[in-house]
Amino acid sequence: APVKIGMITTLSGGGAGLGVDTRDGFMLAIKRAGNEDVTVVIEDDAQKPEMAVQLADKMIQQENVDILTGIVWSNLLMAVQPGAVAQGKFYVSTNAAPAPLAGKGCSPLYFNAAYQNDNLHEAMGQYANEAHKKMFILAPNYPAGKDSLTGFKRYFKGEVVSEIYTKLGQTDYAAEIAQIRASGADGVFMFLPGGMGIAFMKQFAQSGVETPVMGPGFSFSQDVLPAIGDAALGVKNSGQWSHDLDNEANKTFVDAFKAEYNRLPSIYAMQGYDAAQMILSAAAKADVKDTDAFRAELLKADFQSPRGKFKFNTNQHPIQDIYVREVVKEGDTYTNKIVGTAFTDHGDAYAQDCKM
Amino acid sequence: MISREWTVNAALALALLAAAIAAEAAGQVFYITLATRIAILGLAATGLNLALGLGGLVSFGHAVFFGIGGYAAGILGSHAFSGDPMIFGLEGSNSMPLIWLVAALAAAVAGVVIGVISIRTSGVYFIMITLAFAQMLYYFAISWPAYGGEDGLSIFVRNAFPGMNTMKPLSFFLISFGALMAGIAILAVLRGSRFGSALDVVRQNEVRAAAVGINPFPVKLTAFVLSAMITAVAGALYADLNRFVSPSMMSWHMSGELIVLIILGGTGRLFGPMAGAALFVLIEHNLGELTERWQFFLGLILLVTVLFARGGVLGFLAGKVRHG
Amino acid sequence: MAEPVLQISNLVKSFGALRATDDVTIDLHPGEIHALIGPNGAGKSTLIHQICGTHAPNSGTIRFMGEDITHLGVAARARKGLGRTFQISSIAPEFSALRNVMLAVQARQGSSFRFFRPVRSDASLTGPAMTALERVGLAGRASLPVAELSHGERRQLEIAIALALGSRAFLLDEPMAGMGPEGSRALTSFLADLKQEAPILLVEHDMDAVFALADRISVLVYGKIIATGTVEEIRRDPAVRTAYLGDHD
Amino acid sequence: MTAALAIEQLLNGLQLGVMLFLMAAGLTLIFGVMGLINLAHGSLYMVGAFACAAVASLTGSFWLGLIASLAAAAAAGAIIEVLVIRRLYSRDHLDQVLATFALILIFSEGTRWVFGSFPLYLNIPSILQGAVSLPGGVQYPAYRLAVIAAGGLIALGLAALITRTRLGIRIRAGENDREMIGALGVDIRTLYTVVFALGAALAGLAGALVGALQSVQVGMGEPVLILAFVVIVIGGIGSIKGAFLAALLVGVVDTMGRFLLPHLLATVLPPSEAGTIGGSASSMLIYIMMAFILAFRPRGLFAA
Amino acid sequence: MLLEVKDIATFYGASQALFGVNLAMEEGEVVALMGRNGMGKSTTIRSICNLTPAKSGSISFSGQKTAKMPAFRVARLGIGLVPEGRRCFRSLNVHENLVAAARPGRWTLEKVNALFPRLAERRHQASMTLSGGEQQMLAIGRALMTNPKLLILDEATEGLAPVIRQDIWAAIRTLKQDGLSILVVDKTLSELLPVADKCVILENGQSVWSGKPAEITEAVRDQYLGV
Ligand SMILES: Nc1ncnc2c1ncn2[C@@H]1O[C@H](COP(=O)(O)OP(=O)(O)OP(=O)(O)O)[C@@H](O)[C@H]1O
Ligand SMILES: Nc1ncnc2c1ncn2[C@@H]1O[C@H](COP(=O)(O)OP(=O)(O)OP(=O)(O)O)[C@@H](O)[C@H]1O
Ligand SMILES: [Mg+2]
Ligand SMILES: [Mg+2]
Repeated sequence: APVKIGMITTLSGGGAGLGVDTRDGFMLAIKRAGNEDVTVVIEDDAQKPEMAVQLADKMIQQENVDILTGIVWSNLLMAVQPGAVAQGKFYVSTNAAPAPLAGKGCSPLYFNAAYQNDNLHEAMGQYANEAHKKMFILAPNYPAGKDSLTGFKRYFKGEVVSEIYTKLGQTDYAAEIAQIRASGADGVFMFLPGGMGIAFMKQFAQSGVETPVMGPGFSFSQDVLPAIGDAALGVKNSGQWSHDLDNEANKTFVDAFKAEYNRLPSIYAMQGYDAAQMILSAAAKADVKDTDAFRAELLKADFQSPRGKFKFNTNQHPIQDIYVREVVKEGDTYTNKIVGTAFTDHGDAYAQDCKM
Repeated sequence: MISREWTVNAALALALLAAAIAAEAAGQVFYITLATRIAILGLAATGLNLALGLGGLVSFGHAVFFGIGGYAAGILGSHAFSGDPMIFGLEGSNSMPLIWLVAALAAAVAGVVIGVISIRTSGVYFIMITLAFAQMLYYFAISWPAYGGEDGLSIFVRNAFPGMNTMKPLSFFLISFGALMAGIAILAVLRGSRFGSALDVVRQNEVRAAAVGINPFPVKLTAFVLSAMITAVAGALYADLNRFVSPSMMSWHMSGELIVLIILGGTGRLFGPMAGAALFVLIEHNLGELTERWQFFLGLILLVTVLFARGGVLGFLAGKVRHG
Repeated sequence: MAEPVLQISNLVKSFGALRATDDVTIDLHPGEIHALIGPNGAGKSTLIHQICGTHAPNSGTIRFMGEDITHLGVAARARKGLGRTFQISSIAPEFSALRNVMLAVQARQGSSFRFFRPVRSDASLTGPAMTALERVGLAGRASLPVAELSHGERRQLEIAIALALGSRAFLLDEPMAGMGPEGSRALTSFLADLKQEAPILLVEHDMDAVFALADRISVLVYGKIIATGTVEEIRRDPAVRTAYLGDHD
Repeated sequence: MTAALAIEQLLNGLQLGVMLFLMAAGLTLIFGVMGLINLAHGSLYMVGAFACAAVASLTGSFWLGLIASLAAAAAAGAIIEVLVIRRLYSRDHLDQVLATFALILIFSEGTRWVFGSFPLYLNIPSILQGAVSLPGGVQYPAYRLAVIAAGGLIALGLAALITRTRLGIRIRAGENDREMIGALGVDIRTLYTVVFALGAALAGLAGALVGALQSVQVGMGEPVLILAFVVIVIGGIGSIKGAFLAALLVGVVDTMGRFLLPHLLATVLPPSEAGTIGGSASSMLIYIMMAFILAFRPRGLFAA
Repeated sequence: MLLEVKDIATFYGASQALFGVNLAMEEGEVVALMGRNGMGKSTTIRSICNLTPAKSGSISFSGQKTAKMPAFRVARLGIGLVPEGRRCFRSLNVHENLVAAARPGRWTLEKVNALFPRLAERRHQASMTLSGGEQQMLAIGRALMTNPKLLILDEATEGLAPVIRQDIWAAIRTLKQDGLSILVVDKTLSELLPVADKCVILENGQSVWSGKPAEITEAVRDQYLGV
């Protein structure tokens, strides 16, 4: 039966790299499946919530898509998801995973194929217990930043010597780095996505402060590593996936991605790829118009994820292993290598609030 | 006397109305949504037009009032939905007229505060200080956890309007369209009135205004506040249209876009903002389908418009403005 | 003698080290033209600015019709009936001549905070405005945007605006400037009549006009009044001749 | 909190100030002196950073990259001046806002078209790597010291250009009355192109210098742009001295706010909330300061 | 022939201001351009300087056709303009105003300061705060500093005190003796006519009369100048 997928993602402006990887990973899976029944329309949300809503309306009302996907940012997803599920459409998230949608605001039609936002931060909290007693933690001052530090603290048992919220979009971190130097912390956890993280790491490397830095995988994913360069080497970060993960599905994915796009896949590419695989697996067995059947198939997660094992929790967010990775240089490329496992079969803290 | 401009204006308004009705007839719901968006953005820019077009107050922070309106709808609506009381134990409400009133009053308060400080400055300083206030509130909204911060606030059920089912796209369009027409009518009356004359002379030459006994400050402040109120009502409608409100409604991009709408349509023209909104929304909608690089071409189109099509859409359709 | 309409006492205004107005005391009586002459940069315009309220004096008082207005704003003084013209024309460039004058009528009638009634068809505005334009001989140009008026015509418009304000005293800063010989003559006879309506403080360098019109003349040099008197007294005053008049007849 | 930390933060504030000035320098020239609101200034800044990163990665030399950034931004500036900006001087601010807003879109998407969607790598030249020890036991990154020096030099050079040279006098005369300066025989058109290109080159240089400390990516110019405007407006338009002092003021207030507000609040609130509220307050701080200053001095601190 | 204006027509947007103006000046001549308010004197000057270029007709200066030249090139051919309304550069100080467009030649800062000592006194004051008369002196000084062959004075004595006006007329006479050509618009005929070699009268945008000052009869005055 035909399935029409509407992908809304960020393809212009500063955040475009993430959307491009999401799209490329997603389309790789679609292409490899060669399923004529599945069609995808893609549009650019320019990282604006209003734009995303408009596109969602257009896709639902005009293009008659069955499934929406692709949004990178929590605030855009928060704008689109309620309307989409209210109009009876599936939403499969490739990245954004704000807490409300995992808890009280969960919906039978809403799946997250990536993680719950807190997962990677929780993993670093867990990992930090191994070697650190006093942590300095910082994140931008917005909901995802707060969730991040909350997630970290949920598992970190040592002392948090300082908890700092920086301005969203800040580019100079001298003041924060000076505080790190003075704090006596033995480790730094930072969640600074995109350009903020690049700036922080470069400045940190120049500062002469030696405290080890760690963070969630998005701050050190393949799309930004080349821009940070040497400054990122040795940094520990968390991820539910890494390109060196040793399993068949992952090898296939990484090789196919490299062959198709001539670059290493980032975590966003993998997430796009998996979201597509998941939809394809359900489409092969059920008609998307039969909502209940289709949902049941989605829930089975019957596909080979490059992550290895993967299943859904009651709130339709993943239960999966979260790894600790280290930034290394392989030849000329900066990339991540798995150095440990923080959690196995890890769900999230909000599933208990989800009443479906 | 029916001038060419009025013929064009009437044609534009009827075209928008007809487009929505035709879309309803053809079952093309999305086009109603587009028409609604045009009406609402047109209203927001009409509000700004009072300050900017008539009063020469180039506010680069009007998105703040748009956002305040949006949050009025979001906050009142979500409290009405959840049944939790707000501060001071006030009840939420899902009644649009009440929400609009609250939006306008909140914007008026903000407008007075911002205006009293900003209007003392002029020219570029004014542009920048309004931008600064907008940035201030923008950062506040981003980090203010109670109503979602940067994630924004969803309105699960569109607020209600007496006697209409607002969830029906055409009904909501008609409400928005009515609001737009009312906004334009308010501007038309103001412009022709003594207040409008005073505002106009203050824009052209403040020294002269003062020398004939018209104190520029209260005139400008009044225009600024009225303008904020209209834009706030548009913001409330916009939140209801998207069923969502977030700080991005207050971003400087939004302020810039409101200015773009006015210039695109024709500065100082009554129907300019609506014409500009129509053009902008259509360009955005169609370019996005054609190419991923749509922003590049949008830039080019805007550039060509400012450089070569002075007077915008209305200048093109209805000729140069006549002053008198 | 009747109570002065305008009474300026011991006014001082400094710009940095420069005393542009240096303890000036001067008044204006009903029905008179009091001419203020003096070299360029003597402080005549500065004095007018202080009377109108655009500059605040450092000390001294300004009384208008018995009331102390030293601390009132510009607009408030205008509404009390201080009509002024600018040395360099200052008008609303996009409006027609008529609407420029209508604004003055509107301000005189009171509040500008009336939001409904359209002004264009408001005969209570257009009527008096037209009359004012007619009086200065600009009626034929009433509907022209003022950007299209010539320099001299703008000077006439300035006077029309002051007339329409229903001023109780006129402060005219070089009204003859830019008028052709014909215009100057016409204006001279016009002002000779106008003073019956309200007294005029006239700043002017056109000595033919000043000597023809003034009831009294004060001479301002370096911010100080060095002489006040009738036309004849001033003409003969040797200090005035060297400081200002030169060998003017 | 120790005295050493306070001193270091003060230094950081001054340093941020100089960096802000560096970013604002070109804008002061164009905006303050030519009277043009150039929202696309941030785009020129981005052009400089991208040119530097591209050339540096091609040749391996940061210094060649720096030259490339000057050249590329100046060229971009000259081109947009001739094609676009030239038609805007006589227009009101409104048209300038719109046209340069359009230029932002064009530059951002154009850059992404050429360089792709991912941030580029631009690192500090090796001789300026790492931190140096300053008296008082403060460790300070060498590169930041170099940036401070560059900012200071540019401030002095610009001030001299504007106030001492005939070029500067003519530019300012042109801003007062373009027609008149032309009627006196000055080719103000070409002069403005040169000045605009110069302003653009300064933006490009700032982009390259600051880009090495931050992230070279599309849209990097936008936050800078608004801050730079804030700086210029606080300082008083047209005043290089004002812009410089305002930049330092903004730098110090912002840094100290980020640093002290959470600390102060932590005395009355739990640390997590102090962090959040302090964070919000400090991100609004410079805007509050700007509103406050303009409320009392509507033409900035050092208006010309 | 220094300046030759032949049958020019000039428009402001759609409205026509000049309908055929003719004017010719020899080197060293002082020509008075006369006419009532609004007859097109200033417009003629704007057309000569190419500030409002003529739509038809031709203008040549020093043997060069000026059509299509940008205004600054026309100025560099040797025209120094003192415009109606002064138009000093507001935010520049007196000194800066004088040097802004200066070109080398006989007129230097010292000579201008000697001509108008008042300007030397106010050297560092922003020109917008000068008194009206001071601004007028500045505008003349500024034009002289470009060392023009032809000086154009549009109402250059407007608003000047009688003593200063006498000085300026004296200066104009000196300039004339030095061989400078001058085109003057001024309303004080009693001062203007004695220095003028030739007069051109405009009415409604047309040149209607030209001749020597002595030839201006009562009838001509009555008809065109309204005196
Ligand atoms: N804002 C100011 N700052 C500094 N000096 C000023 C300012 N305004 C005026 N002046 C100076 O004060 C003096 C008086 O100026 P004012 O304009 O009153 O002269 P005036 O008598 O009107 O001359 P004119 O007849 O030439 O118009 C002048 O020397 C002028 O330069
Ligand atoms: N900018 C303009 N736009 C439209 N019309 C104009 C403009 N400037 C002048 N005019 C018109 O052109 C005609 C000639 O004006 P001009 O200024 O040349 O007269 P003038 O002889 O210099 O008069 P005055 O002695 O008053 O200065 C007038 O009718 C005037 O209204
Ligand atoms: Mg004066
Ligand atoms: Mg003239």
